[in-house]
Amino acid sequence: MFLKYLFYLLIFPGFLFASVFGMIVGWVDRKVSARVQFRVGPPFFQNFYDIFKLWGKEVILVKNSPYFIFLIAPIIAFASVLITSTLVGTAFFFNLSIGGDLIFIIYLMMIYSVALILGASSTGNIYSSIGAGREMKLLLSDELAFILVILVPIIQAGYKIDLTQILIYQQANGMIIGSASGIIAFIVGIICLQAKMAMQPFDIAHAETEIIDGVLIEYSGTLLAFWKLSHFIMYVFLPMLLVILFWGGISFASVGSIIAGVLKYLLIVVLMILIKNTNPRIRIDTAISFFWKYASPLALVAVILAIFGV
Amino acid sequence: MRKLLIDITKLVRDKEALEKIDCEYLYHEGTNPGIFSLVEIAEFGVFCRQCKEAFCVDACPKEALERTETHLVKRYNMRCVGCKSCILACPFGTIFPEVINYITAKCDYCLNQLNENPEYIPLCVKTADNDSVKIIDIKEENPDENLYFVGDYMVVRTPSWREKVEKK
Amino acid sequence: MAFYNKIIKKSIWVFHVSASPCNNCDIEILDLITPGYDIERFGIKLVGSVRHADVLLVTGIVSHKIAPRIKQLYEQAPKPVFVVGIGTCTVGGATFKQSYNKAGASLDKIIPVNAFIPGCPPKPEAMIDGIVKLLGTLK
Amino acid sequence: MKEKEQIFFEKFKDKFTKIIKKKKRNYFNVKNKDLIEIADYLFNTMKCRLSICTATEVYDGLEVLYHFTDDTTGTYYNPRVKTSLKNPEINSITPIIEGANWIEREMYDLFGIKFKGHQDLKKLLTINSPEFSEDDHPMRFKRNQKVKVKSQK
Amino acid sequence: MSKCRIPLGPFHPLLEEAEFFNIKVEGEKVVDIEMETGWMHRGHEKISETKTFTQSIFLVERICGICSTSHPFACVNAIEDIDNIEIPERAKYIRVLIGELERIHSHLLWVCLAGHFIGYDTLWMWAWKYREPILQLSEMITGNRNHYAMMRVGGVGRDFDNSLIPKIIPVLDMIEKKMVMLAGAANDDPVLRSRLKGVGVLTKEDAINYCANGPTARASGVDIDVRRDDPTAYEVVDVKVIVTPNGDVYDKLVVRVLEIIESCHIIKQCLKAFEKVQGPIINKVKEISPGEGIGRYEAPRGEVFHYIRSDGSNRPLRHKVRAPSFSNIPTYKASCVGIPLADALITLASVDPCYCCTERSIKAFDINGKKIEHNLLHLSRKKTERLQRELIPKEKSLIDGIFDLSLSR
Ligand code: SF4
Ligand code: SF4
Ligand code: SF4
Ligand code: SF4
Ligand code: SF4
Ligand code: SF4
Ligand code: SF4
Ligand code: SF4
Repeated sequence: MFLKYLFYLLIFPGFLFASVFGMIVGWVDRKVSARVQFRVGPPFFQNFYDIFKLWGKEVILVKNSPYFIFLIAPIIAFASVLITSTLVGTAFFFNLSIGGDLIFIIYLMMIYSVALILGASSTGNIYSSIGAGREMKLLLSDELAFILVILVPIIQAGYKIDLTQILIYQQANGMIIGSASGIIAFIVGIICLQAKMAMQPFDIAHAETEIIDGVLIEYSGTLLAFWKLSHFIMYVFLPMLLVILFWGGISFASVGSIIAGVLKYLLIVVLMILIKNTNPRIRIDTAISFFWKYASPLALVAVILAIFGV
Repeated sequence: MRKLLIDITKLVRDKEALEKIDCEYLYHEGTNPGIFSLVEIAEFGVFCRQCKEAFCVDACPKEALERTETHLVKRYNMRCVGCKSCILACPFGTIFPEVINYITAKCDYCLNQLNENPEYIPLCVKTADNDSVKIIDIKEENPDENLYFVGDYMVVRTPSWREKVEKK
Repeated sequence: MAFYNKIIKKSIWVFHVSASPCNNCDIEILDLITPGYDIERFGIKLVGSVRHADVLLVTGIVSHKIAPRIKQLYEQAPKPVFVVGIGTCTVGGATFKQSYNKAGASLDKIIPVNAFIPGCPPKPEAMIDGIVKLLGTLK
Repeated sequence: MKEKEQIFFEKFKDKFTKIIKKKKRNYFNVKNKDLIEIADYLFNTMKCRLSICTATEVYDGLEVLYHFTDDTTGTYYNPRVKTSLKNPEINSITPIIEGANWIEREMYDLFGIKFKGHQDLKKLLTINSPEFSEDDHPMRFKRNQKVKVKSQK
Repeated sequence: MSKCRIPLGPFHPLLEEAEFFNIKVEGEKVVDIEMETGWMHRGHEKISETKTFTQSIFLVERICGICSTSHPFACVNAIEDIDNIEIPERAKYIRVLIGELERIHSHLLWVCLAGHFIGYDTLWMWAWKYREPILQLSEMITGNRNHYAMMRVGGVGRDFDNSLIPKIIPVLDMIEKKMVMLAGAANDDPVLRSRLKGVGVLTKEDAINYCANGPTARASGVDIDVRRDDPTAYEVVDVKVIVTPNGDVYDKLVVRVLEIIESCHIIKQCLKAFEKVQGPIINKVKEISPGEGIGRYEAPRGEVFHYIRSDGSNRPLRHKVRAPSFSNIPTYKASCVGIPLADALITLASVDPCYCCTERSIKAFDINGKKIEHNLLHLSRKKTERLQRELIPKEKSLIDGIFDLSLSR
């Protein structure tokens, strides 16, 4: 039993699969972006090279900074992302879940952001601290919307907070995205993912041209590799989560259904990449007001609709 | 009338004399002070034979040399590229290689200062060794002492072919 | 190490340092990453923080004021890091040779340089060629 | 259009010396004490724009040439102010023209001309440079450095 | 309340006016901007005194690579102004052609970098894609992609090959079409509009007071354009000056986009003229007499000013150069204070001070100008604490928990 979980964690939906697959999706991102921008784009193995290279580079510690937090933050973030991806992955592929895993996922996602904020503010770099501030504001603004979005399937599935239960409900009653509340929540969900993944228009905390990669500015070598890897893994499980919550997950019943599942996943990824490539970065105050004034109320409407079963 | 005298014989005797002489206009620090342009004008005035069909003019690839109405040869500094073909072409060897430079200097005989203060002594006069450059009062050309006028403000002391031509 | 070198050749993150250039070399560097030349094909990427850099592309005559900053940047970059001097400016100063605000005859008097790419500005093709040649020296 | 120019030259007739008129370019010398009045007239009454000022070191001092351009005709008015080499001082025109701030700082930096009345006169280009100290003015000539002036014979 | 200074730069290439900004912010709001210049100072004016007039033209070309024909243009204008040298008509058309090609690629570059600045990489890449053909045209016409080396005293150095006309026209048509498209897109895209409209307004009074020029001034409603006001080669073509009233970043974009279209029209006029106007392209200039001359040219960023004083030799005695950005940059003070940091950056960029490489070296100063690398961490924590207090007083407990963690390492 223990070995099985270890396998889940390290090999299949966990570390190995998520990293490799994440890097591939990361490549898709770069490739599609490049195609949109009339470029050829990087070769297939580019992200693998990048990560391997970072692994071998020197790690520079910042003078007079709390090394411990600086060192531990990426590892905490990586671990939390890894566990999340395992949770989502097992639900996605094996229909397995531990009780109340959605709560876990929400918390772990938050831990990732908090680790990012901690790591960034431990560097003592002013751009980093601005980045951390922005990350925090962003977290505070998109978190409510995200939780509300997740509430919709929970409510629709009859107040079940397990991913498997939600999947079972969908197998029985059709996809949640088919309902009015479902579709609203799905749209808001994609926007939240955009913010969680720090993609345009919400790459405010990373803003390369304003604050030089913001939060990650001081990280180098292996530690940077951890951050990058965490980011790649998020490519894997966040869209998966949406597929599970709204789109009935994947079924391995037939080849057709497998392809359908993969297509659903890819569609979300490509949608996110396209949003990323057709929008400028917005200001942090615009982002906050966007989430609080439009996205969260919209999600709330979806929740209310869900309560009334629409 | 006060004129600036250049003693070319003395200047030629000492190889480094030219370089030592400084100029009031230090705009172009260190390089090519005005004395070079003085010597150039002097040599075109008194050494050059003023050939009717001048070889130097023909040789110049950039059409920088021209004969003026007074038969003097004049070098136009915007066109000259300092290739020194003219020096090779002249059958009389009258052009000094030192003075035909790509980057040229200009001397205005310190007229600005002299207008305001007739007693003014230009820096080239102050810095020149053994009287090779000085300001003198002179009425007319004196071939016996090898003194020839070039232009309105300059007098040159040097043996010249003009002496023989004029004696004839 | 040989394996690692192979990897690093495939993934070059460049950081662009402009040390009193005329801007043209810089623009031509940007040219490299845009549709015309697109060096992301070779895994070369422009990064914003020197901490992420594998190659420093330096342009311009290094002025007195900027020289200490360049040294600082070089120290801040995680090793191994390569320095490429782009443009004739870095080689010897080009037209600015006589400038009073020029620190050191050439860039390698200030920080170690692995390659120079002369030209004013070098054509993008020349830059790609230069970087590829530099990578070729890695065994 | 021509009139504006004429009125201007009439008005300040006795304050100008050495007027050089070329096509669309007027150069004239003014005294330091008249500078502010003339700049004020050019900027506020004639609505000229201050392009830049040029400081030059000449044999007997420093001079500053102000380039005012009348954009409706494309004419330049260039008052020239002279000052001494030893203690170069000129009245500042920043109280009238905000845009002259950097221009005067640059001249102070490169030539060491002090502008009386400038709010924040510090170096512009070689500020904080390890090579140039506060009294290094790189555009000034190092006069008679290599030359030893002998006594006149 | 602790203010904090964000250092920006100094790796920022802008000729003599390379900058290092100390932006004082309160939270995300800019309260003061200070500039420290001189990083890119190369002493052109001094170097120029050691070069001949012909050489200075190539020296000033290297003042900056973006509008690398504007400085030579103004420089030859200044030299020609000393002696009132006339240039042949065909040379005028060639000068205009090169100048306008440069304006197109420079404005496109601005669009690229503005896109890059607001994080819109697609816009960046697209605009750059359309810029590339212009560079190739330049290479066809002059032999060089950027430093064209075309200007000479008395004319131009290289004749225009009339057989190139059919190759140029389609490129211009393409650019024109794309610019119309871009103007439409900027107008329609709500996100883009929200980033640009009403941001960083420079009023007309400020523009005049700070002696701004070029598109910066024209966007603020100041109707100046050297090409029309004091033409030296441009009298042979019709120039329409584009002026917009608002002075915000959006207007600066509009001015530039419309100017690109106008440049295409001007180039087409030149191309038409080339078929008729033949003849010499350079007048022989033998000597520059002592005197002084002023030359100016409307560079993509504004008026380039050159003052040359000659003593009769072949070197300038004084060569003053004023790049447009020198006048335009101080307008930051008027337009950037009081707006959010993210907006300040695009406003700084909107003046187009060759802003490609700002995001460089790091060093922090406190309000008194002392280095504060040591207590920066402390400051940043304080700031984050303050932010959380301001932002969400209600959820304070949660955040406080997090920060206790970070403080007790
Ligand atoms: S060839 Fe010699 S002598 Fe004859 S004109 Fe020329 S310089 Fe004078
Ligand atoms: S020999 Fe010389 S000086 Fe005599 S006519 Fe011929 S070219 Fe002239
Ligand atoms: S040095 Fe000058 S004048 Fe003599 S041949 Fe050459 S270009 Fe002509
Ligand atoms: S440098 Fe050489 S190639 Fe060039 S003009 Fe002179 S001799 Fe001819
Ligand atoms: S007279 Fe005056 S200008 Fe001529 S060389 Fe002598 S010091 Fe120079
Ligand atoms: S051949 Fe051309 S590019 Fe090369 S050094 Fe000579 S002038 Fe410069
Ligand atoms: S090498 Fe030439 S193009 Fe490059 S920065 Fe120097 S002057 Fe500019
Ligand atoms: S205006 Fe700007 S881009 Fe143009 S030459 Fe000057 S510094 Fe360069």
